Amino acid sequence: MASTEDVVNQDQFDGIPKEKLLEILRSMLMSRRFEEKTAESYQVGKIGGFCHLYIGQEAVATGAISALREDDYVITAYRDHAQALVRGMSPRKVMAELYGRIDGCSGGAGGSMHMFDKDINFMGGHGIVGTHLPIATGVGYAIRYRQTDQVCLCFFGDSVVNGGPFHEAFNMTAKWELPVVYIVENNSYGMGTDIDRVAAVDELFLRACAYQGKRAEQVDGQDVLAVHAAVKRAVVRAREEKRPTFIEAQTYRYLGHSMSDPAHGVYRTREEVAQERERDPINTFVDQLTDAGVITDEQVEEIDQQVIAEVEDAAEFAENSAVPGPEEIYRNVYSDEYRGGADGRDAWR
Amino acid sequence: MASTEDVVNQDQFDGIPKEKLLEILRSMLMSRRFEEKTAESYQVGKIGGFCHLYIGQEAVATGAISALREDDYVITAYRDHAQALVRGMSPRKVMAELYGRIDGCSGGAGGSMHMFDKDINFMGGHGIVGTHLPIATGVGYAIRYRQTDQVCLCFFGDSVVNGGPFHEAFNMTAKWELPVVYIVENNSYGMGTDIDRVAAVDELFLRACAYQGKRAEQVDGQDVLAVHAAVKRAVVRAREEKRPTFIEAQTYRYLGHSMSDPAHGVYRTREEVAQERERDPINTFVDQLTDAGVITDEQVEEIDQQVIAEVEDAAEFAENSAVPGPEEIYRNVYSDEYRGGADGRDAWR
Amino acid sequence: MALITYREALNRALREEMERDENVFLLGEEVGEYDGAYKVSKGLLDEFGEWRVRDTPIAENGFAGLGVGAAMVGLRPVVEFMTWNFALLAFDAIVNSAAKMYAMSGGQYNVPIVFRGPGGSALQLSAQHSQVPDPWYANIPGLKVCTPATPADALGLLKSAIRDNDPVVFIEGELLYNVKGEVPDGEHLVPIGVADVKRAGADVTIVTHAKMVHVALQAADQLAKEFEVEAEVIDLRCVRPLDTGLAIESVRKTNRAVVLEEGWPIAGIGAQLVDDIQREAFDALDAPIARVSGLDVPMHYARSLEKLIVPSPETVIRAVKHVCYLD
Amino acid sequence: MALITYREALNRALREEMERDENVFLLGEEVGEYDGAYKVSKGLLDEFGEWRVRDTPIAENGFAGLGVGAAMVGLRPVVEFMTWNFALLAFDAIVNSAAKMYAMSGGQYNVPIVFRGPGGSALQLSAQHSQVPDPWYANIPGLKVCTPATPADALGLLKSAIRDNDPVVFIEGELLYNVKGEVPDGEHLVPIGVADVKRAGADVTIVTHAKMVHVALQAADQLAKEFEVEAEVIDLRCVRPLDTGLAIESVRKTNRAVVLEEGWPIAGIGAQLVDDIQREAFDALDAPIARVSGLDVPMHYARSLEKLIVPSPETVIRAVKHVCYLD
Ligand SMILES: Cc1ncc(C[n+]2csc(CCOP(=O)(O)OP(=O)(O)O)c2C)c(N)n1
Ligand SMILES: Cc1ncc(C[n+]2csc(CCOP(=O)(O)OP(=O)(O)O)c2C)c(N)n1
Ligand SMILES: [Mg+2]
Ligand SMILES: [Mg+2]
Repeated sequence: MASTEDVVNQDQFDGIPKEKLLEILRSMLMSRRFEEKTAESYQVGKIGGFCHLYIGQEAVATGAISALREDDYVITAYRDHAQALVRGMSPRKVMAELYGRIDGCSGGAGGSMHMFDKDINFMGGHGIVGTHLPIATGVGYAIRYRQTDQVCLCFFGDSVVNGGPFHEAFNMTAKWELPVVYIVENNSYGMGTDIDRVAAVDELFLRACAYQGKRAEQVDGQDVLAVHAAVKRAVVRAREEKRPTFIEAQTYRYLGHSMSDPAHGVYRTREEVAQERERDPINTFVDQLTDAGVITDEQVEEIDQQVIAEVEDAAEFAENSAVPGPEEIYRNVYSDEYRGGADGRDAWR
Repeated sequence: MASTEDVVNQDQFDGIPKEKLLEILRSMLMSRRFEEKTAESYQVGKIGGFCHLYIGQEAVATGAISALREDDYVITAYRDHAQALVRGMSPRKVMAELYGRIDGCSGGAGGSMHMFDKDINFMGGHGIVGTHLPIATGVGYAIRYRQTDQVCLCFFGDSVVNGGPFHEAFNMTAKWELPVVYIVENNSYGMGTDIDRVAAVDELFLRACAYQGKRAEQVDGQDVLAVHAAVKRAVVRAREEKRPTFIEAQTYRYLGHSMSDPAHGVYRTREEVAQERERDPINTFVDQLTDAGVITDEQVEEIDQQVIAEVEDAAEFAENSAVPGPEEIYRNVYSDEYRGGADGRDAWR
Repeated sequence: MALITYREALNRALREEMERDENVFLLGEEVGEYDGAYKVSKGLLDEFGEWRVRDTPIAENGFAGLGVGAAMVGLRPVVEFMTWNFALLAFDAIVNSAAKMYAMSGGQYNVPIVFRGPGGSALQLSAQHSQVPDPWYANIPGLKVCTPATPADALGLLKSAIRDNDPVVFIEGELLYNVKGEVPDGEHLVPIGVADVKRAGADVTIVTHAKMVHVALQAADQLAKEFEVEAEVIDLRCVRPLDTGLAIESVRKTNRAVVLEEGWPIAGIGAQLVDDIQREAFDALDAPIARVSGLDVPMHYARSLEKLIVPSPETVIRAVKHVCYLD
Repeated sequence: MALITYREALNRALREEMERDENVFLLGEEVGEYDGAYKVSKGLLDEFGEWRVRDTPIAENGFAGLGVGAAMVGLRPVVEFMTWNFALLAFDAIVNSAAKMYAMSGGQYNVPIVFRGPGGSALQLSAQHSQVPDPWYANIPGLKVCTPATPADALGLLKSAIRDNDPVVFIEGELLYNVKGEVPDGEHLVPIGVADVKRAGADVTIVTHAKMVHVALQAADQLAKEFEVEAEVIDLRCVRPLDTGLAIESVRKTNRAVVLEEGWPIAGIGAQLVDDIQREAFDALDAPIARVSGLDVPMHYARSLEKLIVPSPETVIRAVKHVCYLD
């Protein structure tokens, strides 16, 4: 527990200790700087495959994960760098994974879309839209099965609300009262499709009306403290009452859907992107902290420099990590000695 | 159009012509008698496979389909004998299909679960729970695509509301404003599972709240005129405004889930079944008609005898229809001359 | 030794493993109150309670995914599909989530889950309810696929599958549930991926699995009686790992092979057997390997045709006579 | 003759068929405003409007089923899956509804639908995004399965698929979209289920399909240069109907065969080819048929391993040298 001196008294921070506020700021900066570096490395071909950046959405992952306990679980989709970092995965492990190296969190097997770290209950990193929601329901089931007071936090994108897995997962989670907090990162678009063009519902959180027992609320996803407060409430509800909650965080993606996609393009205008950048979650939070005298601009700059240095170190580490060799090919297909069809069937390698 | 004399004036029949009322009665009796015969034939092994009877639910199929136009479409699940008969499929064709004979509506290829008759736009007869809902959405899409004023009526069971196909179909139908009337035959059970044990919603029709643009209502499925009125409203809405509707008809299945399942069993009591039989949809309607002087008991008996005779004729017809021969095996796999892997790969037949 | 049915063997395997390990639980449609659509889970709800025997809504993709999540955090779910025909809706959860999790997490999250239920055709269930999924799942690295033909193998393989740390697709025979057979008393485990000689013979090798093992044995008896041909019947027992060692050994001895499966011909299990046998025993073969499979059509409802579509002892005999140059 | 890309060929096929028949429409994720994730549907929304070029929600099973319903009442939907990896969610709609409708309705409701999108591995997309579904669909009666390797075949086969009255699974090569090739001017149709000799040769037969055709051709050139081995390269073009006639003929001439596919080995397309070839050309074979396939593992993200998992010209050359007894 934080000692009283650290507690910032302005109610706007509803009693969050100063150290925690700085940790939140640091996490958002880390996520931002890390992905700026990621984009750079991708452009020069050090990172391959599909790579989805979270820039602009940092407040959602940071506000939410910072409301968890160490033994809680986190699971998300393929836009997963920020969640991994905020949850506490070392930037080195994340960057090495992006570089496809042996020291990556998944040994270079998963890449950008599949970050996993069992030590911190970070359960990935899933590439098929919506299919990790039932997996989160299963984690919630296991928690109740074992009668612990853990919680599972599940992030997903707006377009998920139109798919079958969302419906089946929400129904079971609500019916069996599983401690899962579902949070939709509503950045208004699924790739190039405006959610309003494909969802027969005005506000996504309204979908919860079809699952009694599941509470829902909408929150400004660019306000890290608002997200934090909403998730904190939901986590308490899950931990103590074993009830699921569905939170809609309204946020915005600054860059293209993936590295191979232009920042705007036919589906949104340059102006819209520029305007959304005005309510940048990091700047907003920095202003809030400096206005309240919690921190000075110099101190922010200092943290930022530390973060940038850590990101550079991560990139260098990744650069120097070994490329996986042939002996890795069959290693993790099965957890026992069975090696798949290897026998004779691939004699020509 | 019916001439004024035929119009029964009691508002309870809200202006439905007498001949139409009698046709509705006849349809319900046909469905009932036909399936009593089906059960008999099944017990002596003349019918095989999975066979699901509709006895007790007749008012739903009859009330709904009688509100359609000839060029509208009807699609349902595997519990499909009643819908086929009410839609106008000849009892001979249905019974021959059940017997697996060449004169069956599907030439003996489909059996009980797969009744199809393209001549009357009867689109089956589908065995995988919930998967015909998107198909109905597609029919609705085609109607708008062609800009006709047809309607697609889709029946399904209560357990469908917990599955992904329901959600995906409802979202697209509502979003694109397709002329589909979805009607759930809520008989309270999916096989041996009480819907309340697996659905996180008290009243199934409430699920529509998640799909703006889709109207929903609940109706007494044992009251054929109530079902008829509700579907008529929905059909007008679909035809004129191109809006989908979701109707929940509360009904009850007297017999087991299928012929291999006991009438009650662990999931419901003998008493419950007996009590539900008290509100038998056919008796209720007969009383309504006789009380109102629309018809006499003798006339009811007469219609019943005609129906029974027609069912006996159907059974005899089926009995005498040819068993499909080997030349049928590959006939309907493809609509061209390709015969699948037949070449050499099944040389031993 | 006790004589029990295939159904009882599966029930015993579930009960023994649930008693042995509190992390093992069963979920699926009708597995609880109803004792299972085919009564395989009879009595388990009463013994273990609703959290360990969970009746699910009809949401195959959802509850299969739920199982994957529970397995990732250490439980050992046994997911029952009422039949494998309905698992087509869960194909993504099995293939994209369960089978790939261990690999794509770099060996961090293994998925100790069993997906089980009946496969293949039964009696007049028509096209949507009469399918053999074996080749699709056998094709997928990350999965193991068991297809027991006898009560003893059903018991021993299901127990091994539940203890296995990787996802296992366990395909039972819808028509085998009432088949009786001897099972050893006490703990009986059958290793996954080890074939078994179900009948010894020196003249021809019949390689098969699942329900077709019984068809092969009937054919073998008739071949011995009527044509003095002694067929060796090899039961693969699992199609991934696919243990073709015994079959190849046998062919080196008999010089003739017939591969038999219930499913469709193109890219079936039999095709893989032909590939393995001709590669490893090419010079031993006195005749091309003959394949017998189900006919390449969606299953008809009419019994008259269903009989002709599923391989029968007669079909197998014709194939054997062909490879033995007796036709 | 015009030199165009595989992507342009597909776009032309769609445009020509949509102009020819007003019942043809395209639906899928991003096919409209976005011009398709791989730009295959470029310009079609502007030309045909939203009812004929429909952007869908992410609901593969739902919009595949929608397509089936529309096809049953006479429209000709072309359902685009952004990639075939996502179609695992629509496996039921394709296999249980589309493939079986005509049979189980006794020949009343045919389903003229095309399911299309890219399959196979691309570059570092890892396990869930790098799969070859060809064998699963080839196994299913009721479907036809096209896998074009060149712009001309992509154009001609897609046009035939759209005109076909049965469901067609059309698997494009994610890495082939930019491949250029000559296509005939004017109407160009390629019949479904007819293989094609892509390179003539007398010494060994390489049978393959899709992206691997290009790998086989590279291998063949090197084999000719370095080892004076002239390989005949047979492109199946479709894996159902599976036209093995050309391959068998070729093997009767060359007496040696290598079958090559990108996908996983067990019960793959190659296994079926081995079965067909050994059955029909047993006596012509001077050596066991060699199979080359992708390695039996979920795809790794690391480029260093992806390169080793997907068959390369070097692998094919090793296999050819083996069957020609040059190793
Ligand atoms: C089932 C499935 N269909 C399609 C895709 C291709 N795809 C990848 S991301 C994406 C858009 C998802 O948008 P959203 O859920 O809003 O998440 P966001 O990218 O905005 O974070 C699509 C269509 C996929 N990965 N899975
Ligand atoms: C996807 C799928 N899962 C399971 C089944 C097996 N099954 C057939 S009917 C049925 C119960 C369906 O109940 P409901 O939808 O309420 O319809 P009812 O039988 O009551 O008319 C089940 C589980 C199936 N056919 N399809
Ligand atoms: Mg989004
Ligand atoms: Mg029901």
